[in-house]
Amino acid sequence: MNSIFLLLNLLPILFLYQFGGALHVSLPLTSEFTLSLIQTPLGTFFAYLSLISFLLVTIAQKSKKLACNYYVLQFLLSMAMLAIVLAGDFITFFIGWEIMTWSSYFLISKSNSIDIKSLQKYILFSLASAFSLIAGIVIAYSFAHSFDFSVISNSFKDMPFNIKVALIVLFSLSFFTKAGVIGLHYWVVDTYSKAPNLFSSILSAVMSKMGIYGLFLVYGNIVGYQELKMMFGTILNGTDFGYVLAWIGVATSIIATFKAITQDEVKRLLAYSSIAQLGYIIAVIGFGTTYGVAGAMYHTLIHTIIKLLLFINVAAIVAQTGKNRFSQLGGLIYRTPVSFVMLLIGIIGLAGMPPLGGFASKFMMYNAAIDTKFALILIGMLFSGAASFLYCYKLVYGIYLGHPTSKNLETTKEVPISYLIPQIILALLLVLAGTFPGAFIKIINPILVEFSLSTIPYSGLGVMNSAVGSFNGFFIMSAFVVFFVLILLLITRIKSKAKNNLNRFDISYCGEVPTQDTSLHFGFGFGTDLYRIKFVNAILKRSSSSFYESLATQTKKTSELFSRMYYGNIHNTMIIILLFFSTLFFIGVN
Amino acid sequence: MLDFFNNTQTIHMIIIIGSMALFFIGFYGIATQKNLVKVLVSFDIMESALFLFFIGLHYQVGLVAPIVDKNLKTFTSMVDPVPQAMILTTIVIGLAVLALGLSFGIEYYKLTGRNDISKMNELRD
Amino acid sequence: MIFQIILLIMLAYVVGFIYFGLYRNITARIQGRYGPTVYQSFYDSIKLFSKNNTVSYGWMFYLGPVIMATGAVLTLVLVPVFSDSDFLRSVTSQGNLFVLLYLMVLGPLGNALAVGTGGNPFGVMGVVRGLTRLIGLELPFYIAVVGLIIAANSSDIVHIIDVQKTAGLNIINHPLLFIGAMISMVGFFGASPFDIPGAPQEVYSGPRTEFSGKFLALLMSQGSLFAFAKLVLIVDLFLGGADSLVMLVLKTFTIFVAIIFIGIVYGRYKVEQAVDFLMKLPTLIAVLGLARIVWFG
Amino acid sequence: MSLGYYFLLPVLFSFLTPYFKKLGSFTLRGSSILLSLVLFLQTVAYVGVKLPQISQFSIKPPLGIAFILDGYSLLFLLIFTFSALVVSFYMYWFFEENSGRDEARFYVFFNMLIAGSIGMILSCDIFNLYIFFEITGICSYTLSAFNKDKLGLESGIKYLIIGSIASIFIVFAIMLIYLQIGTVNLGLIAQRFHLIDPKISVLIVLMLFIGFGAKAELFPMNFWAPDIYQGSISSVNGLFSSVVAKAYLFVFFHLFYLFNLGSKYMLFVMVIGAITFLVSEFTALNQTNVKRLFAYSTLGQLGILFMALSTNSSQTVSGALFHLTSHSISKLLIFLALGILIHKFKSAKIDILGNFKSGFLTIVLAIGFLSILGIPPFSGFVGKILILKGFALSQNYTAIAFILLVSIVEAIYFFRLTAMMLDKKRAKVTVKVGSVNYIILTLLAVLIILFGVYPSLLTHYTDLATNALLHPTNYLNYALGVGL
Repeated sequence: MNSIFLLLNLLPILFLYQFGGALHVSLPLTSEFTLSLIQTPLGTFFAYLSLISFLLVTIAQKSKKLACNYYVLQFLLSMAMLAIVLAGDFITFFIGWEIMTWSSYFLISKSNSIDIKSLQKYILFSLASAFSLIAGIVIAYSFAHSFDFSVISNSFKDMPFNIKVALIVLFSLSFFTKAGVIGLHYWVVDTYSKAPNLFSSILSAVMSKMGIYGLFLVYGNIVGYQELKMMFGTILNGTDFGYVLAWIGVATSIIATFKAITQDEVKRLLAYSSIAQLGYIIAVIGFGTTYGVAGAMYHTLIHTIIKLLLFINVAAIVAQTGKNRFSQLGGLIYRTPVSFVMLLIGIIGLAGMPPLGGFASKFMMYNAAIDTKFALILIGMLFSGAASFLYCYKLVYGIYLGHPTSKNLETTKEVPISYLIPQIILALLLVLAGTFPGAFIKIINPILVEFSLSTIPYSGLGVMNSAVGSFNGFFIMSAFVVFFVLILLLITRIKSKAKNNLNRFDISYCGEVPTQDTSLHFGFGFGTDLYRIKFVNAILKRSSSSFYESLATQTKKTSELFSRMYYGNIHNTMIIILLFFSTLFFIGVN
Repeated sequence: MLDFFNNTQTIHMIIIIGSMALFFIGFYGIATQKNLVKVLVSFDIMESALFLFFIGLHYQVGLVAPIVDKNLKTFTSMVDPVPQAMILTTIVIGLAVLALGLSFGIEYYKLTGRNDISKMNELRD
Repeated sequence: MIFQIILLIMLAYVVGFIYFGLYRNITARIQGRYGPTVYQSFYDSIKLFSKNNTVSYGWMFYLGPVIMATGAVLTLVLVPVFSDSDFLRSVTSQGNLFVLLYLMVLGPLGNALAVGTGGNPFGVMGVVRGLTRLIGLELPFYIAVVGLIIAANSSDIVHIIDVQKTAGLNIINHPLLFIGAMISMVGFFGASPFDIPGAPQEVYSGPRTEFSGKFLALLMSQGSLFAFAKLVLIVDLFLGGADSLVMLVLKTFTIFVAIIFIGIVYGRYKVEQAVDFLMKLPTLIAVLGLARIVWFG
Repeated sequence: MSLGYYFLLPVLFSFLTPYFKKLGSFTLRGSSILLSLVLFLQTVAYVGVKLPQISQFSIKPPLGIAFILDGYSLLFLLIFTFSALVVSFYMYWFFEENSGRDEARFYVFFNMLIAGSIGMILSCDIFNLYIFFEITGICSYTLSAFNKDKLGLESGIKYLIIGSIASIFIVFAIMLIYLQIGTVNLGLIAQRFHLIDPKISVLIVLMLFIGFGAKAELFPMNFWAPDIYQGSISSVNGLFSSVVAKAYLFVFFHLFYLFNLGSKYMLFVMVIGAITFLVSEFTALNQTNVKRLFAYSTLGQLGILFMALSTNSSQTVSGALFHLTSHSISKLLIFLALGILIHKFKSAKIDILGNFKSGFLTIVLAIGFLSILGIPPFSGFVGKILILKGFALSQNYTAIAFILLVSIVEAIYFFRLTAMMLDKKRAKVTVKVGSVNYIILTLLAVLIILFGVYPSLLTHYTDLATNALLHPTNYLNYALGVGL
């Protein structure tokens, strides 16, 4: 079963490759709707991103005994995403969007740990997103009289200003919900953490990117960055619009980072981290400059790689140990060394350290902020980046380092090879992205042309150019490797005896001797004391849940109020009908 | 005096007043009565008022019933037959509904011992 | 180039250790003690290289210090040491200020991994304290750096140095940024009041608890390299760099002494106090400096 | 073939039912299937024929009575006969499972219900329309009381009382019309309606509105509707939802556009529809009985349809008719599938949806839910987007926002049910679906998907229907007997 769907997932990639940018299909649905697929550089980028992610996840699913319908739904989901990114009109886009919504809903429901409340959260937010989208679509239609992207884009300039704003707000809300902007992220964490473990990787790595794709589509293609600038005016070297969006993104990033640090469940941490990383992308996506777009695009790519890697890694560990909390894991480094290295590469990328790809994308975004002189935005991003080191370390420490928390962790075997293959591929990609950041310039330039922005100069595979400085990824990577090897050689040459691999109970423990069931996994829960810092406390104690809970309560109360009318007294019903008639009669006659 | 009553206008006025009165008696009945049988009777009263109203307004002094016999040679001096046909049909329907309602009522009374429509509220959530 | 790199490492090694010795010496004098000789740390490191290490926790424990040292060396070679010479210019032009900012964290990550492998509670405590402190500590420094980059419109350090030649030193042009950066530097050098991770009295040197022998020696050596690199960076950014060895030593020493004197008179903050403090006054100062550049620059 | 057969055949079969019963239950059930099949095939035979078609009985209209089939009624005829076919197949299974029920009684009224509903949509004479209205009414009272228990009888009585009120209003309206214009022919009424004194005309319109609105389950007059659904068996629920309510709705808008009331009463009907939609969807959230729940859902969808059909714009009306068709199919599917579950669990509590185990039922129910919510690629989506598009073209953004917002409320309970079906933690009882049901449910699900992915199949007919509804010139000519 797995192999069949592996091949099936490979087909669209080959298909896309075969067309090589010339795909243009249109299929009349009714006299009014036409489904059309057009391959733009932007769409192609996201198409490859999602298809390859699906392929890798399918490889990882080899070792799981999954039913046929699971694979079918997953394939449907990948096709829906393909429809989204290749859509040439809003109807195709919306159909893809909704199929994505429900097929992912059914996939999430296949998890063992899911409950109705989380499922409801997921689907209601997704539908709210979709309805906001469709509202925007039909409003655009009412002016353009077409669903076609190019037609709407052409007639956008002639719309009244309030309609333009309404359209931008509606579309943004829809895509923000999918990407999990703070305030609209209420569904994200529960869903990511309770979905099937491998599917969480799709949710975080690919599905949230559909929101990003939508934002690119609307800001870059439908509205156009030039038009945004004309509509809202400029501040410093960027647009007002971009500035507001940047603050939304930075707030998302900072808040989610601190929330991530305090989590105990591994996947919840990753979910918050995902929100935070998408916050960066949203922060720079509205700049409307070459480097803003490039930074957002590059970070999209890098975040996809990293989150796939991390979620697959965690899924493998959860499958292998049956534990999903930091307080239940620990000390797996020498039991599952390959997984450890993969996770390590993942978190180095996530923290954005050189020489891996994570740095290159962050560099691009920071440069975009300097380019537009949005200094505080940049500070916010740097600050959230610094705080993200905490959860990165928590991730690697809580799972792999320290001491095992239970007996059976000590006998854990390395995870199955099917989990490792995609991780190794992704880790290699991450290393390559850091070593040859210049390659990305080649990918991004056609997209920049599509958005009618200036392109980035290309000077070699290893060099990442930007407006305010450049760096040579290849040099840094090789210098790192060379120094590392040299120092390693140096240190191994120095002979010194060491007592290897101490017993884990061989530590000082306040003068007491730890017993077999004493947990020696210290510090896995760090970050929970951050509330003592006033600023962080202000973030942590606030939650959007109270708002949504009260909304739910209000809805329920309204429902009870209305249902009190339907209490089945036919006599009163008759009287109401007669009264209604009389009232209308008097109103009508007068 | 009789002439006064033999006037179409007067007859119509009396019929309108009478049928309206009857109608509102029925109206009052369905608004206040909770006994199923009384409600059904009220409906019937309302319907009867309508029939009376309709037939009555189509009667004009000097016209004969629309029955073809040897006295009736032309179609000019007879009452419009359509309302009568309609009312006949409606009466039949009303009767059917009344019978059905009563049969439901009886069955319901047999099962529960109640015929108060405002207490028929077992169908609820 | 390779020769120059070796030269630079040796220079940094020596200067770094001497500064560290001076630091211990000056601290002792202020506290009314004699203290060790200036060269004591240097001797210590040489000695430790030949000692047995008492414990090991496997390969990650082994690699951690190596990663840390790699990070320090890489940082060192990417910072332009001399302003007007071509010394290692081909190397430093491969990176920029952002690369340095992030490289400075790579080393501590390696260390944290090794410490985590050991699982010693004091070690982990130290790492966690360090990471928590980082939330606040980096902030004024980041703001200062961002301000300078925006002022020079380049993240290339050489360019920032060059700008200072015509427009005057950054310490004079942007004093608020300098104050902010210096407060962060106090923490980067592990001086009071921000010496939280390795607080000797509380957490037994924190991250270094379990290290001994050649690992401790490696950690100490990279510490001195790293300290030198950071000093040079500050000199480059605010004091217009140094065109000769004498000027370099002079300028770095001035900065170093300033940091010691700031640090010596304060007691240690708790970690949350430190972050709270850093997020208020120093950040405010730096933001004011930044605002001046962005809006009135 | 004369249109009269639509009425004659069901009546004939109804009267023959006691004879069929003597021949055995198979003949009885088969006869109903045969009847529905014949009616359906007859309707299919009209597809592609030049419309409108007229069948006059003895005297030429406008004096005589006649049946007229135009595009608008053809669409409804297709829905009705198809629903009847599906339900008659379903009842075959139902009586197989529940032997000993009074089958003959069901089939008599079932056949007559079809006759009445079809009569209502074909009749071009308002008094005839009233008679069919009453026939439909009496049959639905009896069918809702098919379970001769307390609940069934209660629902029958309630339905009867409401029906009586509605019929009094309609009779009154017809009488007023006759008094004013002196005719019952729809064509003539339409021609002369503007001649009526405005005050009387308001009264007539109001009475028709109350009469048909109460039956079509509009807001302040629909407090009885959920009770009726709860008290009757689920196949009858399906019929009520997809045939009976739609027939009243048909008449409502047929008269609405024939009498050209659009300009004057559009906003009023739209607001009433919107309130119906809002109140029903919110009320549905709070239900624990599936039948009541889907009754509210039906009310809500009728609310949307009233909103959209009253707009007088061909785009929106066409969308609404598409939505109506898709809703009929989906609701039929849902009620029939629920019938299987209710039969299995002997309960209509909402929990039964969480406690059954059957992949097939889960899939078809999910398809039904998604379709009603208007999610692609199912047929409900096309209807909803066409409606929204229509509103957008008339720049009625309030309606768009309203429909979308309330749809989220609708989604809450639909997805709660879906989540219950998918919830693995509940105790599950395997439910076997018989082959008959398997076929009809698959057929309905396939139709939902088919209309969703290839809407042109249906848009052709909805466009025809819209044209016939909004521009009834041809209809009027035929009704007036011009050129016959």
